[in-house]
Amino acid sequence: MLVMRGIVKQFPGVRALDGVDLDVRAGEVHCLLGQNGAGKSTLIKVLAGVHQPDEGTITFNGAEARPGSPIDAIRLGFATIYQELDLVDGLSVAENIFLGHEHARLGFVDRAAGRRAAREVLERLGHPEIRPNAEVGRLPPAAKQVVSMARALSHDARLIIMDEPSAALAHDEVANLFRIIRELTAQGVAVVYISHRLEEIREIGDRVTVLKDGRTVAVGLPARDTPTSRVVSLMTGRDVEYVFPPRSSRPPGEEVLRVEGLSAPGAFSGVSFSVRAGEIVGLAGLVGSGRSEILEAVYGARRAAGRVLLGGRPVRRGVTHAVRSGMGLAPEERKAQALLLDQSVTANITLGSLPGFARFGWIDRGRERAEAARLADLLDIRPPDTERPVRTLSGGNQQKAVLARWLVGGRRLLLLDEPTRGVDVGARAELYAVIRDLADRGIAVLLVSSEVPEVLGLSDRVLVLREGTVIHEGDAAVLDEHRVLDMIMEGRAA
Amino acid sequence: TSNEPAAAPSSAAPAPAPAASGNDQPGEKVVIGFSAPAADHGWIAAIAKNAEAAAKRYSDVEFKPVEPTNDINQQISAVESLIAAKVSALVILPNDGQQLNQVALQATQAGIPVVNLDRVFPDKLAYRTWIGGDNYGMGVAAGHFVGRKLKEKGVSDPVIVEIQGIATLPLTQDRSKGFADALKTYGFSVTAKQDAKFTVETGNQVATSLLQAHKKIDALWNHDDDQGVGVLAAIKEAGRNEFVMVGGAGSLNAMKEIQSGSSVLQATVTYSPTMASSAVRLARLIAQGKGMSDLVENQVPQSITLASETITKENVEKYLPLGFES
Amino acid sequence: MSEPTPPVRQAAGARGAQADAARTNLLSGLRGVGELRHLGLFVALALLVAVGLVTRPDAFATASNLVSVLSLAATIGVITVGATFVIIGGGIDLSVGAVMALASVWATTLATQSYGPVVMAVCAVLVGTGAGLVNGLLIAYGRLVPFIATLAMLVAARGLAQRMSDRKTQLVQQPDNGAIVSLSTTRVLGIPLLVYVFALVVVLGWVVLNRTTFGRRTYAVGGNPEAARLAGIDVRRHTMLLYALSGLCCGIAAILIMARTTTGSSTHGDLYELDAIAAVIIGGTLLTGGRGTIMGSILGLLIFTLITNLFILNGLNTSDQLIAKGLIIVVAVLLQRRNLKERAP
Amino acid sequence: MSEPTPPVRQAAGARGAQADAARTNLLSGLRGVGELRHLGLFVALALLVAVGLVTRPDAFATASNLVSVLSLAATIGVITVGATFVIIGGGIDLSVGAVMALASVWATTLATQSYGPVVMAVCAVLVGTGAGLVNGLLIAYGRLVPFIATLAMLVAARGLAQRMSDRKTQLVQQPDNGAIVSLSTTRVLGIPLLVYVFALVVVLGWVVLNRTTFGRRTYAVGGNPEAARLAGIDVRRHTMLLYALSGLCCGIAAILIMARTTTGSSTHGDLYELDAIAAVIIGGTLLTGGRGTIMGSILGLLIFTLITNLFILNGLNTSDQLIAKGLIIVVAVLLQRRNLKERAP
Ligand SMILES: Nc1ncnc2c1ncn2[C@@H]1O[C@H](COP(=O)(O)OP(=O)(O)OP(=O)(O)O)[C@@H](O)[C@H]1O
Ligand SMILES: Nc1ncnc2c1ncn2[C@@H]1O[C@H](COP(=O)(O)OP(=O)(O)OP(=O)(O)O)[C@@H](O)[C@H]1O
Ligand SMILES: [Mg+2]
Ligand SMILES: [Mg+2]
Repeated sequence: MLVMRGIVKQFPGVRALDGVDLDVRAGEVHCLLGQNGAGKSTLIKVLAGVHQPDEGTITFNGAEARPGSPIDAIRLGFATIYQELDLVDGLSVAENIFLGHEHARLGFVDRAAGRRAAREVLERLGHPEIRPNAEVGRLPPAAKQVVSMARALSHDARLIIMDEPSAALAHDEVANLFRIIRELTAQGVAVVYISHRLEEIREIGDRVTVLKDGRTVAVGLPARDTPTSRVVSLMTGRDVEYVFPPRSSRPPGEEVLRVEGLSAPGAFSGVSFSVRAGEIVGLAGLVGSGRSEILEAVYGARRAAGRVLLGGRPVRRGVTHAVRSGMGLAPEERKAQALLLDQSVTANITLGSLPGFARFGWIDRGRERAEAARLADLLDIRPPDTERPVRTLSGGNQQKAVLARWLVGGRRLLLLDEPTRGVDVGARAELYAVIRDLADRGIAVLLVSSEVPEVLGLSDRVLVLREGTVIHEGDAAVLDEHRVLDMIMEGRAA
Repeated sequence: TSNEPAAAPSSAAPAPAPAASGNDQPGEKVVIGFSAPAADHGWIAAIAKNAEAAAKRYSDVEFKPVEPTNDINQQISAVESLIAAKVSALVILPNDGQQLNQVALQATQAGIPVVNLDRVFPDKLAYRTWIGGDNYGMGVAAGHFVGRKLKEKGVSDPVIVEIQGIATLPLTQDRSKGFADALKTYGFSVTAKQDAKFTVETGNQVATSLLQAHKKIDALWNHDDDQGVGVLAAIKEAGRNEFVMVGGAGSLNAMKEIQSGSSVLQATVTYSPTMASSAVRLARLIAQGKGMSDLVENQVPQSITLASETITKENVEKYLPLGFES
Repeated sequence: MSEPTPPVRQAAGARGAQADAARTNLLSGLRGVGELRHLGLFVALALLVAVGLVTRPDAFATASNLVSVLSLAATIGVITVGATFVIIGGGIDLSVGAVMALASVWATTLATQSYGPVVMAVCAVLVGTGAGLVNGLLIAYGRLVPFIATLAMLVAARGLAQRMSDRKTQLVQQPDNGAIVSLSTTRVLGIPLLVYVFALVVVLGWVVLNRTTFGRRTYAVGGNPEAARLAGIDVRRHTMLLYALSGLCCGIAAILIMARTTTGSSTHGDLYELDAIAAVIIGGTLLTGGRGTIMGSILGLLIFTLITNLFILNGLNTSDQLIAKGLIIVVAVLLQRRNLKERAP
Repeated sequence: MSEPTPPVRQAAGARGAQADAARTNLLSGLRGVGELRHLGLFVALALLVAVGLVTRPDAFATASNLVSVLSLAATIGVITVGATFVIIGGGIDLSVGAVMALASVWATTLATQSYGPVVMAVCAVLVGTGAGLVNGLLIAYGRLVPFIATLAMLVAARGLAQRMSDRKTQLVQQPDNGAIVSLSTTRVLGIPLLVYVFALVVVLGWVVLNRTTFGRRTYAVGGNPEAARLAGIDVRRHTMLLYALSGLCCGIAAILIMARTTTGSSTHGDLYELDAIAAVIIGGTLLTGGRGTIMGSILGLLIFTLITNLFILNGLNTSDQLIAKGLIIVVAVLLQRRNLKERAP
């Protein structure tokens, strides 16, 4: 149905696509794999009319197609869910879904019809609880992702492109997404699906195309029959063991963080736990169970009742004090909450620890650059030019820059909210190793992830949250994925 | 106003009789620099035009105007550039006499005679001759006109309203003082005053609200005929005619209103932009070392204050040719 | 899993409780926030009215004073409607006052006046829209920053207006073109026609902003232009139209100012840009775009107009007025802020 | 993992090649873009200089003319440095001109003058900083929109200045306080002292913005306040300091304007806010914050000043000047734009 041949896209200083081929058949789920920065998002943006390719041809249903703008692409029947959320915060859910193709007569919007249609789509997506009138800016990230999907579905598309739609979704939501995808493909709609979660590919995908450094390295592999190890080695060009680093054999050190009776109305209540030096504690729970909010409350970025002690002493409220006393938070929405997009990678990395590079307010730029370069190398940030604005990095590399910020020395407690969102398998393994290494050096880590295997594999201890309360606390080694899922879904304590 | 069908004669003063002693005969070539505020106001525009027209009359004068500006800092630069160009004489209408004093002093020290037009420099060392209107006298004239009218009508305890120009200018304060002093001689005082900003629109806005504030007014003095167009529009819109209005400066438009006899505007007190023509002539004489031929002295006097005259229906014919287009 | 999983719904429901409580106050989402905001403005207006009633019981609450406040607000009010669109659309228009001046001058030249009042009005509107279109082209297609493009237009339009008028005030010739002036002098139900024009522009503005695709897209273009583009909106064209719309409003305002002052002049509308933008922002529209209401802007404007009216009624001098105005602006906005939910620190 | 794993390092090296190639073009990241931008400004400046040389070969390129351009630029230049910080920090300061006026008035009251020139200068600086601090408090802690808070300050400061001076112009008393005036009249190497003051402020501003944590945080606070907050920066305190800094610059500018005009007056600095903001934006700083350079702002300002100077030298009338100025602004910015890489549409 769709054929792309020899697509080349050059950005200033980067050849993001260097002759990519893609073949998509009607009614299939075609998966696009590749490491961070391989060019996946760029490729689909070419398809969506956002970027104009420098070379190459696109044919759709036998006819030459060259979407010159998003409007053209939509007219061709391409609908896209972008990696970075593309919603208008000030508008309502319904208005966002039908933006650009409103229910209107003579320019006048039929708001009732819009709301009705929005409710239908949202119900189809399994989210009747999202009100069509709600302001999108006030929704949590997961709900925004649902609205993005609803928008794509609201077009009568023949090809739907999904760029990491599951990154912001929890386990059950992903199942929901897959149900929709199956419905779509049954109607002959083709889906291009990008994800870094290989098990998803296996579950939903029909065929796989692998990108590496802007080139196609494999076309149309059968998704279910190709061994994971082969896919991974195609992506990375080497063999990566997709395993978690071994837990430390040493007993954890003294208590670093103690949280007592932390409560915030409407989010969580009576949360108490502690994290010791050298220990990784994971928070598992559904999207919206209050995990991010707990991290923010510990960090002093959110009002909450209860006590937070660091090294036995109460922390003064406010992020500034939290940072000064040795905490660091890698927030979940990197663009909105963490990055200075126009600034260099270096400036982003050192933002949390500027005083450490300065004397009397004067920054030692040499030392700063050296440290940033060391961390960029450590986390394999690509391209490794740390003076480049973060905006020009791919999503996963941006995420690494966020993490790097808190790897600059001097931290006692790291709060990591979805640290591997959008990070490719190879880098993921490295990140796990880095996090474990940090813990081994005596840093306490509190980790939130929507991927249960990640929480279980990386943590020493796990807290299971449900609707804002801790329903289970225990050794990660003795838990398995199913039990945790049962707990967070059904509320059955083990 | 520019679009009167019978295009009014140029606002420059009518050609006066030639000077008695042949001062108009071409003499030594002189360059006269000229600096004034930006012409965003009819009166100031008339100043600039009159100055230029006066200079054109003389074959021995090269006229060098610099960019008019309302920014002090820029006017200083402009005058500095004229000093650097070594003009023979300078005519300066400063945005603010105090603030331009320093640079005028520089000019004088550089041997360039300065003719100070209208707004006065505080330091007499800063200029050779000052020529300007009598702001205090203007207020006095308006005050007397209002006082007499109200006495005639036998009003006691009248409501007298004053609409000023730009409040921060010393000339505004002088006008108001003259007005109040003259009224005092009749036992009257100003009930309310507000400043507009010399534009039609601000005049209209201020008058609209003032008319609401005072349901019955006996007399109104508006400092400036430019903003007076807006004031009159507001008065007409409110349908008010119970009071006597006096204008200021003497624009053609105001004179026509007075002439019609049906307007609340019954008089205006002059503050004529013809002073700019005179200033250029004086600068020429000073630069050529001549005196004013009607005077006994061999040199141009140190200061010349124009009288403020009161234009009413009775004498308006005589003034019409001097009226400037606002 | 065709049915949503109960826990999710349940969880949402639990958290929904407080939201629902809030919803009873608010009508819905954004518009709700709008009204809440307006509450603060209404309080501020009410306070001003109270001050007026106490200090000048005789003059303030009269019909004629209220009418005159509305007449004063009309000109800049029309401009504020256009400015609201531009600012919600993520732009800014500094040229409004100058464009209005240019339109008023163009419409009152002898040549234009010779064709009668209708042509004068059409001329004003065309000149305004044309200038707005130039702004829009420079910004949308020339990619100039709105601040700079419209500042350049401000400067150039004033210069052109001065040239055209030879720096003179141009009278509307009566009785020939008295129809223009009668907008200000003719009253229906005791209210001058120009107040009706103002009201009409406000209502039309509201309808366009809230009930048409153009309005919805204005929010999108201002709130997240990239998202708007990805959704298939022609962001550039829309941006251009926003400035043309603002110019159109300036043209209408030019007709009103000609009616009120019986003149066209290059000095009209001095500093309107600051007043209009201030009214829009006090009304709760964000300078960053994407949010705001026409109602808020108009309330903001009325607050400004009422302050000046009160000062003049009470005979305060300009210096005190300025100081008091500064304080009142701060208090009005703080009042408004009190009504908004506190964000986390 | 104290040593990075070898495969990673190897891979990094291979991928580094293309990046290195890129780096040879740009000097380095953002600053590279900055310099590219400045190229456009330099071109615009060069064109203006060429025009000057052609039209007035006698008067333009003289030392005294250049000195007078710099003296003219000095006052607003100092303010522009402060405005650059505020705008990079994501704010806006409309009160600059009014605060400068207030500081000049306060420093020239008879009471202040009786203590001599040093106290006058200190007074100006303190008043400026104080007013800036009030702005900062209102914005950072009172959560007022910067546009509104500083507009209120503009209005109030002008009112206060009028009150203090009784609307009169206050002369600097000489010879007692002639030291103030000598900033303008005393020349070192043919250049008045106030130009040195200006240069010093620019250099200090550059150093603070580019070489200190304060500057770095300014970019962060303006670029993404939420990210800055979560990175442990006290965004509110920093915001407050930015406005105080802008006020400080206004205080210094007040000293310069006193020196140049030998007066303090409530009318000083009228519309400086627009000029300063325009210079900053022409210089490539985004109104949305997070980006910009001091150099750009100063070049932008010099372009403006040079335009005026050329007009004076060539004796254009105001109306034509205004029209030309509008066109030149557009052309200058378009020139600058040409030098930037086209972003995707
Ligand atoms: N606007 C841009 N300007 C310059 N370079 C860009 C731009 N957008 C992307 N790139 C570069 O293009 C390359 C491909 O990026 P792309 O976003 O397509 O990666 P990706 O495969 O989607 O990665 P991820 O899995 O991390 O999302 C990267 O090297 C990135 O730095
Ligand atoms: N800004 C907000 N406004 C309104 N409600 C919010 C906001 N942020 C969070 N919430 C509510 O609080 C709940 C808890 O959100 P939180 O982000 O802590 O969940 P989480 O467990 O971290 O999930 P996720 O995996 O999405 O991060 C959300 O479901 C949402 O309803
Ligand atoms: Mg991507
Ligand atoms: Mg979360």
